Amino acid sequence: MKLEFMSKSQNEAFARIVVASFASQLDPTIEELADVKTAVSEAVTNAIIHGYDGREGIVRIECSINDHTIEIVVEDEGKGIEDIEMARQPLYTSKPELERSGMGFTVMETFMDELEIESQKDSGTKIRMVKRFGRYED
Amino acid sequence: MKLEFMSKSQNEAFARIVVASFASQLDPTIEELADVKTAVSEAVTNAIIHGYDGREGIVRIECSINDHTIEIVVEDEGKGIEDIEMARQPLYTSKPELERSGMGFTVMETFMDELEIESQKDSGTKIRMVKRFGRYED
Amino acid sequence: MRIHFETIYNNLVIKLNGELDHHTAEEIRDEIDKEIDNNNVKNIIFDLEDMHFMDSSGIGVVIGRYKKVQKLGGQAAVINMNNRVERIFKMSGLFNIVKKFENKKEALERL
Amino acid sequence: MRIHFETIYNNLVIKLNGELDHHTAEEIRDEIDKEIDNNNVKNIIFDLEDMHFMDSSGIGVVIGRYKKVQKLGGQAAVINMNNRVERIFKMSGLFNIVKKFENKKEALERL
Ligand SMILES: Nc1ncnc2c1ncn2[C@@H]1O[C@H](COP(=O)(O)OP(=O)(O)O)[C@@H](O)[C@H]1O
Ligand SMILES: Nc1ncnc2c1ncn2[C@@H]1O[C@H](COP(=O)(O)OP(=O)(O)O)[C@@H](O)[C@H]1O
Repeated sequence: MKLEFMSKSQNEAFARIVVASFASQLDPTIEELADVKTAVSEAVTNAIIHGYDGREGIVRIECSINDHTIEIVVEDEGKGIEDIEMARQPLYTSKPELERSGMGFTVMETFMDELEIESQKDSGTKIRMVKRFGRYED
Repeated sequence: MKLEFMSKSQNEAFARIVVASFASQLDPTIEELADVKTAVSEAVTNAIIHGYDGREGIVRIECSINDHTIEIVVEDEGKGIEDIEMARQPLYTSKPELERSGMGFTVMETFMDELEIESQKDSGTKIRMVKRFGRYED
Repeated sequence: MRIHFETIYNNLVIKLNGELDHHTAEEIRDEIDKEIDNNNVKNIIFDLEDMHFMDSSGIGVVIGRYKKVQKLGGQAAVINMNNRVERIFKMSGLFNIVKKFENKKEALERL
Repeated sequence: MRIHFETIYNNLVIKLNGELDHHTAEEIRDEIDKEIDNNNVKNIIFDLEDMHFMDSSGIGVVIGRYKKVQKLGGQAAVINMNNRVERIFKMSGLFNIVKKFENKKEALERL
């Protein structure tokens, strides 16, 4: 599944709904679904406020399902992250004036099983997350 | 908003949810939202069973909002419609053996304000529908 | 989509719960046919109270089942139908072959 | 997202209803600050019983309000919090500045 939408903050809730209804074919628990929604919300919010800095741009989401695993890629063509190591630190934020907590990446890491960040200054950011739905694990 | 997904019948419900949650920013009535969901369901079902004939393919949906109007385009790259005039006739279906009723286009026409069909044999079909949400009309 | 069956004499009440589209139609068609075959059913009554969505795929399901019971000398009816589904039934001429009743009691009395 | 305010002496109970993300955070921030300013509030209590979703934007909202009442010599608390939100609070160290109580009664007694 691929989804594209404008970088408006109303679309944060929309993105959560779309990914959650796509993921629901894997019959996740309510908790697992909430984990995915939270992580998507973080990545999409970052694209909107950091990537595009409030300007208009396009956010892309790609989801695929394999066995009991969902892979979610959230991409923007915004300003990119200069220091990914630093960005991943809990509590680090470049926008404290917007009351950002700097916990976005930490939340994604906690609620998903894998998190990869690819980013290039001035050309955009790509977040790849994977979650395995556990009730099928043996 | 743009959405792409595989031509699997489970995705009919997914497509309805996505379009409905996108449309909900226009604050439609429950009836209006159900109209849109029904029309989308028809167009997506047609792409899956007629366009791709059960084979795997990609269905694309594009939605845009303008004032109190939603425009929805549903596209496939399937086998196309040879005689659009005939296809639009109520009760006409090329697949009676699948218990199709031939009412899909009639439903779309009834529940939406505009319906346009573009199609080319062997290259695909594009359905464009428009709905104005009425409670704002003066 | 879930289905609940209830047989009352030779009437089969088919209560549909959920969304009836092309995907779920494929799931329930055979299930209904089996139930008709196994229970010596004459008439069928679709109870639509908990059907939250239906598109034109539902028309095909109803017509298909109607044809089946008609061959056995039976009739088809719908109960608890909302306005939206009624509109879809009307535009496809379904009321020429399927009777509409308010509720189960009325359907059982009049079929 | 809807907010319901209740002032009990100099305690402001802020009941959040809906989903708290970056979008809704922007909507409610000023509303809460105005309520604090206009009501001679000392302590604030976030009632999260009907908050169905929160991401890290919610942390910013809580810290921002905490800083505001702290300057006025007040405290911040949360009540009716579910496990998921508790996890987010924990990982960001929020419990160092915000007290957690089971319910409103307990919060009012102990603040
Ligand atoms: N999509 C993005 N584009 C550019 N910068 C980003 C993006 N996502 C995150 N960042 C940078 O990484 C930092 C940390 O992100 P995060 O942990 O989500 O915290 P927060 O969003 O609260 O600042 C951000 O402050 C920002 O500088
Ligand atoms: N996306 C499509 N690709 C190819 N053919 C189509 C498509 N959509 C509709 N058609 C043709 O138009 C006919 C009428 O469509 P419709 O009114 O929706 O009825 P039904 O789906 O019940 O057959 C179909 O039977 C099919 O032959």
